[in-house]
Amino acid sequence: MSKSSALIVTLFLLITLLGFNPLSLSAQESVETTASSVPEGSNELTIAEGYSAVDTLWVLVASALVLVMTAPGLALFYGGLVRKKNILGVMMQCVFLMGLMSLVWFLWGYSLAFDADILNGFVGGFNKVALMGVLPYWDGENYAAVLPLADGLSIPEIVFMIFQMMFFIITPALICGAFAERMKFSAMCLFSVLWGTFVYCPLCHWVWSGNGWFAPGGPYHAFDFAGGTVVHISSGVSALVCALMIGKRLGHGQEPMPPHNLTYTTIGTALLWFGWFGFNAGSALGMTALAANAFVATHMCAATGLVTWAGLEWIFRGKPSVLGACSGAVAGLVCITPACGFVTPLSGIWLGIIDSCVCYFACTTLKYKFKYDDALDAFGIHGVGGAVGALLTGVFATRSITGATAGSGIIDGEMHQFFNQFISVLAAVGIAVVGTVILLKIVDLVVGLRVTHEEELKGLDLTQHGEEGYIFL
Amino acid sequence: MSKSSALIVTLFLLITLLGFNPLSLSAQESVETTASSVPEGSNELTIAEGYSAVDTLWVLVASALVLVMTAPGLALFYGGLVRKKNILGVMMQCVFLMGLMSLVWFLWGYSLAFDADILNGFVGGFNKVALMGVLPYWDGENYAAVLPLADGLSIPEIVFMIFQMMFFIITPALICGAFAERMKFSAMCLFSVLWGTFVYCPLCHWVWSGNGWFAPGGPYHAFDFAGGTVVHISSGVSALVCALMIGKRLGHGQEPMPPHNLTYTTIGTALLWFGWFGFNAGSALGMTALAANAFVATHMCAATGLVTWAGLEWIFRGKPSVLGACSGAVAGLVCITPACGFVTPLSGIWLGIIDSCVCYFACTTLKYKFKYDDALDAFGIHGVGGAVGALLTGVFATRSITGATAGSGIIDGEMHQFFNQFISVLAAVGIAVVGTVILLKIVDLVVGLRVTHEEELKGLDLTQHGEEGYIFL
Amino acid sequence: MSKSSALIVTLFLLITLLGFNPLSLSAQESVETTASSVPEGSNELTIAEGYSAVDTLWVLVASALVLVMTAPGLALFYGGLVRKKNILGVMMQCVFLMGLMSLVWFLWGYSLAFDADILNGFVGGFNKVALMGVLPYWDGENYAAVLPLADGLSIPEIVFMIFQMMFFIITPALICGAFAERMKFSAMCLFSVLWGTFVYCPLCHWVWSGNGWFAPGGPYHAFDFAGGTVVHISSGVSALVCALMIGKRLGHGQEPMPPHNLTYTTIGTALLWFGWFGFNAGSALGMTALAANAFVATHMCAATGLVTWAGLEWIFRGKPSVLGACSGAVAGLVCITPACGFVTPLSGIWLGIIDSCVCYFACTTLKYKFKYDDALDAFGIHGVGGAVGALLTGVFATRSITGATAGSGIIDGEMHQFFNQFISVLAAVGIAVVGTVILLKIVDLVVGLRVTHEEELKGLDLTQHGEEGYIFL
Amino acid sequence: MKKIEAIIRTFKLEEVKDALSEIGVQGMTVSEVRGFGRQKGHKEQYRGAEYTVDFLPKAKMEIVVSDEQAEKVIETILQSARTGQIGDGKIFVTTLDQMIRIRTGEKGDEAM
Amino acid sequence: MKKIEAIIRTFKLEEVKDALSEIGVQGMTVSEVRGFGRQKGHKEQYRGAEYTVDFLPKAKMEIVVSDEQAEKVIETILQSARTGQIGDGKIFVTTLDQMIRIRTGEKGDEAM
Amino acid sequence: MKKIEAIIRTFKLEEVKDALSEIGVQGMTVSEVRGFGRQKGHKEQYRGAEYTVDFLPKAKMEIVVSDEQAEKVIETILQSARTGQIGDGKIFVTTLDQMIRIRTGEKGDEAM
Ligand SMILES: Nc1ncnc2c1ncn2[C@@H]1O[C@H](COP(=O)(O)OP(=O)(O)O)[C@@H](O)[C@H]1O
Ligand SMILES: Nc1ncnc2c1ncn2[C@@H]1O[C@H](COP(=O)(O)OP(=O)(O)O)[C@@H](O)[C@H]1O
Ligand SMILES: Nc1ncnc2c1ncn2[C@@H]1O[C@H](COP(=O)(O)OP(=O)(O)O)[C@@H](O)[C@H]1O
Repeated sequence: MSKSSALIVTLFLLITLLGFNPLSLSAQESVETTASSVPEGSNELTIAEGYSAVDTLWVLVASALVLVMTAPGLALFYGGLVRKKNILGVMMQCVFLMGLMSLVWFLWGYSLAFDADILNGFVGGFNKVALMGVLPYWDGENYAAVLPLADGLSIPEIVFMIFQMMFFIITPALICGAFAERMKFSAMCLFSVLWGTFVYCPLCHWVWSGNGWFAPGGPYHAFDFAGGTVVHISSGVSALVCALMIGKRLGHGQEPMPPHNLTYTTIGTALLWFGWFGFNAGSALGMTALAANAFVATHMCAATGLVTWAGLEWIFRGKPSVLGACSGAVAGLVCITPACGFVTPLSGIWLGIIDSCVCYFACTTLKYKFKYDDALDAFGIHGVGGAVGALLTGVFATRSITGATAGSGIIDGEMHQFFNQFISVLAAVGIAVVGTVILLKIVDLVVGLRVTHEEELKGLDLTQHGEEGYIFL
Repeated sequence: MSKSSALIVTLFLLITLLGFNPLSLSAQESVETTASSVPEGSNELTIAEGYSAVDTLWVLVASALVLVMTAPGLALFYGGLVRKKNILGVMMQCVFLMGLMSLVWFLWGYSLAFDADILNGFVGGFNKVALMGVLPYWDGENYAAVLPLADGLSIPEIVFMIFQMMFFIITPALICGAFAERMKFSAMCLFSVLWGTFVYCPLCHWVWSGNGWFAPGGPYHAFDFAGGTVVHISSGVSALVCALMIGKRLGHGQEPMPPHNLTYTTIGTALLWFGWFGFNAGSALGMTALAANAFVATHMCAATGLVTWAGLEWIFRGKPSVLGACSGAVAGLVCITPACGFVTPLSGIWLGIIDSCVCYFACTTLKYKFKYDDALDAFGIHGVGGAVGALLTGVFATRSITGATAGSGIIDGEMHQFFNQFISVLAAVGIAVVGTVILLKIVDLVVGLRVTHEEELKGLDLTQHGEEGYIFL
Repeated sequence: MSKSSALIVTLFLLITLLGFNPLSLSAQESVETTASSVPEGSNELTIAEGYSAVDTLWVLVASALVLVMTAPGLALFYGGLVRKKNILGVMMQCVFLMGLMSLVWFLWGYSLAFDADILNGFVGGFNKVALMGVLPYWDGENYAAVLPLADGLSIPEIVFMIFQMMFFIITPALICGAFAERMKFSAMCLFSVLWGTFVYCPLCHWVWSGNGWFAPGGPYHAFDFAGGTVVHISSGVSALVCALMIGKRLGHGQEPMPPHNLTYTTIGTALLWFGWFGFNAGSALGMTALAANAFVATHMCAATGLVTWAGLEWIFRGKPSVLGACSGAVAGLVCITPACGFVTPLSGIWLGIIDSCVCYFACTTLKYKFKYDDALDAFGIHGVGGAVGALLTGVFATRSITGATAGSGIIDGEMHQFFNQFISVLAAVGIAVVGTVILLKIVDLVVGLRVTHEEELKGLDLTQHGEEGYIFL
Repeated sequence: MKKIEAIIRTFKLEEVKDALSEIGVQGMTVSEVRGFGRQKGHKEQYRGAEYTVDFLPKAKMEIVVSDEQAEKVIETILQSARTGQIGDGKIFVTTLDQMIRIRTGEKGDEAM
Repeated sequence: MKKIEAIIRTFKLEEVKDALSEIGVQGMTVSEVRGFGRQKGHKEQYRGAEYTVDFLPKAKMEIVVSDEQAEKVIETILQSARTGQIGDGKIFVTTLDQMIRIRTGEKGDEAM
Repeated sequence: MKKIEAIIRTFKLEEVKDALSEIGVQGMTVSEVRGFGRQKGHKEQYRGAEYTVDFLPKAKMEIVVSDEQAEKVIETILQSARTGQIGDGKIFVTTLDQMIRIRTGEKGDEAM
């Protein structure tokens, strides 16, 4: 564990050194203004015109909802699927990432993702490191405290930043589903920080920064409303790589490893669904007609995904299962993520049906054919579902939503959008695979990826955290 | 199970055939607009004037809250009350209805409830089937994508639709409390679809559609702010019919059937309470003073209901119980549902006291006297509480809330409103009883209502879904 | 138990007599207006100009979020930490207080806290008892139903009232952490009512009422944005007093008393975090730039607190624990509570680090040194964290947030604010200690504080409530 | 004294307990066990992974009775626990050296 | 060798374990059981349904000791598990044919 | 007939079960127990409170076999349950007076 201690110390130092200049905490122009005669200025935190309280409110509520997705949402969804001895291991991954990734995003992630291009647009620059220029500041000239507005939006940049932060938290948490029940906690932490920095930030920059390669201003404008590529393909594909490189759980394929608490998985699903309204409709970044459409499309796709998956089980296996229903709902939610701002709710139903069929196949057949141990189907649902969603967006996107010139999908008779979607999927898969392989190698060298044989048998709860989940005796 | 498979296949076909015209997915006027010179049009989803972002935001948030009521709210509340072997059975009912009823509502339910009268106003027509005219469309004339506004409201119709959808989901889920632990899953699905169509939609049309029989424009204008009749009386009374027709659980009255996890019931109660703010205050369909009043009245009635029920137990049985407190809170929430837009929060306190006393009596005495097995007291709380609430609305409704001419209750010296309330209760009871009896007969013929003796003993989790709730060994 | 019955009866009578005048339920001017010719008036609940729908929406949503903090949030957080036999005991405390404290606040608490000074400003007066003047009323002159606006705010007073009510609920619930697993339920109820009345209301009046001693208009204007003194110091310090006066749990220090369900504690933490957004950012009482800043600062402090506590464990004990991460997050949330409207999110990070270190020390060293049995660390986290937060607010408050003249902290070169903070901490500690000691003595005389030896061994679930938490056999 | 251990179906527990009460058995101890036997378990499916769950939940009763009572107790269990289908369970009988009531220190049949 | 099974009150478990440790008992196995006996159970109420819960949670200890130790172990349990009120539980003693330590294969008293 | 009780590590359960199945054992009953022994438990920390958890989760198997089979069954358990480290568990063997199959009423070796 001394290695781990070293790690954490280093991490702390890094964090502390990189971003923190205690002086910058004071009001920046304070020297001048402590002059004896304080001039008449605004006595509250002001904000530029163009600020919309209702849009800001929506994005803040949405941010809270997206946080709920990671915990308790994902913590319960994943937690219920592992064996009892690893429940806290999974929950800790979700909860700890809520802390860790927030700091990384605050300190450098946001800058890398949303600052102006460097490296030919591969990633953003360093001007917003530690949120410089984003935080409230003291405007000595106008004697006013000012909260900067986000460029071209009606909400403070700090609000845009925290909404995006919630995505940055949940994405590596999704990957945890693949290496559940066997990865070292220290390795998970290090990997998540690196992955966030070197995979998520560039990809996010390509897709969502002003003129990224796949952004409206870029060469291959791909439709990704709420993160089909950025969140789901990236995490899902990286999850597959993790599953392959870390190897199977001990006893996988030989002994049963049934979910220890499907009630948790069910509650988790419902909370994911709830949070996903914020994830998808919040991505409109304001309370617009688009947000309303995204909300409804999201719900319909989840509903259809749920019924479809359970229906497939009913037909092919004789019984619809709770886990099937939950998987279908989540698959539907994943699939509609890129699409919800470009397709109608009716198309959402189609997406739900198609995606549930594909993911059902991926999780129940593909996985067993290729014998990888994607423990909780992070790839089968997020990777596959994300790709299906991104591609179908190119099919079902319609002028009825996007308006006159914004391009639309095959059902509207256009092909080029589908092409762009395809390119963006490839790019996302590419960076996810390459990035994850390299980073895992590095993490393996530094702290080692996997717990010992004995620790795995005892369970992560006791060996990684010194605790037990349930003490009922 | 082949019967069941057949059922699901049929359901799917039905759903698919009825509502889906893939062509309608494309922008409707796309032919004209793919002309080479795309005219300058709006590049976003537009909406008519009268749109209020803040009202829309409130109704969307409220919709999400109402969804939370079904799951995890009700799933936990009911789930905790059954025996361990049926926990997933109950949760699956709630979760699956989230998918199934959403589709039904989208495809025909909304139209039947809110389209213009047919059959002399017994139910709505078919003009809004598959949400025709409600979804966003491409306005070729103005070269703009348009999201239709709801008639006479400040929110998109799609938003009104999804808010109402959440009610359509939870209502049959409430009934599940009566036949818990013994009904076939396939029967539950079929029954819910039929019940939603033939009981809920007409009743909803009577009460909430523009000039329904009990709507402001109708002959017997009854006050039902958020669904006392439509949701609670209908489900509660149908629940009683189900309990009687399906019969008692094996061993009922002979062996103890204590709740297997009251912690779930407690959490569920808290989440129901949370969601109910959306249910009741959201029914103002905008962020008005009325919404604020409804919010506060709702909270006060729940609080008083809780204290009253626990207090009654304390006095009559020596100990206040958690289940009692939870039951009281839910009873209070039920009771204030029709009233919250017509009474003051102070009256909310009176409603809480009165209703908790009545429901306490119904659940602890009436049920045992008449020996029906309303397993989780769906009738005792929702049926009885809904009726008490509807009637008391006629007592406590006041000009202080409703304004000059809208009518008020006995405390304001008027009697006719109470009369209307009474009529509406009768009507709701009537359609619920008649409808449920007929539909159960049909379902019994088609798939059979009840699991086999052996399946009931083994539990619904294993026999209906092939899963176990908790695997702690 | 007859003593208890007597108690509850008395409580009921008290409540009923004090606030309820059934006549006041009717529209107040109804006599005049039932005249035959009803004049043309507004037909809806009106509200004065200055009303902001978006601010109201935010405060209502925030109220719902704060309710979620008590249950399921705190109910799960605390519930998971006790032994299995007391899980319902803890949950009941949280849930029952949701009912009981709501009534107290409605009937007299709000008036004592926010009505004009009496007793030289020690507490508020009785003009708002039973929410007189706060509830909607019938304005006979203008023939309109009117909902009063809160003084100087853009939200109805009823909304301000209910937001504050949620604070009034959670504060005594926090104290329950100290006397968990051994206090009589009746004693807890009586104590909470008294404590709310005689400790919370005065303190709240000092800090938040217009010109209270520590309010902007008062002599020692202390910064307490969301309740560092009012909620956390008061509850935390009272908790310590309770722990000392009620004594240790049987077997404390001799037998292990590990948390019986850390998964609940983890979920509870996540829900507390979620709710805290409402608690802190909602305290802006509108959707202002300040609310946005508070939201982000809150999140960053929680995140840093989490990482810091887990990091300390990692360094000093070899393993980061889930409970440590959760404790750190909550400690961070407590600490930022008074500060979030006065410091930047960057300072929030510093607060998180500092506070987590101090609370870690308090919970893992101090407590064992002084051998008090603060069962769930209500003092170690809320008392200590609240004090640290209040003091650090005096350090990190900055003109960048507060604007020109509102005063700022040591980092901006001013000392007097820190001094005021210090005074306010002393005052809060003072009233909490004195009040709690006296009230516990009284409660001890009236109903007795502690369950019997035998009851404690059997557990509160069975002996206080006649129920079991889990029945898994 | 004999110790009679019966592995029975969980849902038969109440019935068996009542039947035993009727014939005068005043004490027993029950625990939750999982049994593996001829009753070949059920299938559970979790996202395509199909498990045959060999270990089925059973209830184990332990009843200590005097030698004379033993036969009757066994008979009663046989009757009340039987469904006739595979998986009804087993009864094991052992001889006990001693039985003591903790409260009083009474030994043997008196302790029952 | 004797196998001593003790059904005791759950909250006495730590105390009994410590007492046994003190007299040199080095191993024991504990499980959660539910007991039915003279101690007539408590009442639970769920919305008006009142159940007498006959099965009360108890802890069952299994301790294998050499014949010589048995008496002392029983004595210790009797003392440390007793509250004097109905429901203190029972001790059952059986003779063991054999005991083996899995790790080493040691048998009999050596395996203890 | 012999009743073989084995206290083993929980994660060895499947392995032991499979090994026993292979040598023809057709039934067994398993329960979750907590063991106290030489394996001195692990440390758990809850906000600075450090507990040595003496009781470790173990699985208890009960297998009734004919006298002839007993040796082989014991051998098999010894091999499949062993890791060689402290805490592997114990095997206890007792003689059974009788075994009855509830379904059929068959007795003795036939009931197995
Ligand atoms: N040899 C055995 N040793 C211990 N327990 C056994 C044995 N055989 C069966 N059991 C227990 O009896 C239960 C029922 O046995 P099973 O063979 O399934 O049915 P049946 O007794 O009707 O033939 C099993 O689940 C197991 O708990
Ligand atoms: N005949 C018996 N066989 C097995 N277990 C018994 C028997 N009698 C009592 N027990 C166990 O001992 C426990 C205590 O017995 P009980 O009769 O309640 O009190 P006491 O031992 O003080 O007379 C019971 O809960 C049960 O677990
Ligand atoms: N005397 C005993 N009586 C009953 N169970 C015992 C006894 N000694 C050990 N056990 C059980 O065997 C388990 C393993 O024993 P332990 O002493 O830890 O390791 P080992 O058997 O390898 O020496 C214990 O956890 C306990 O369940």
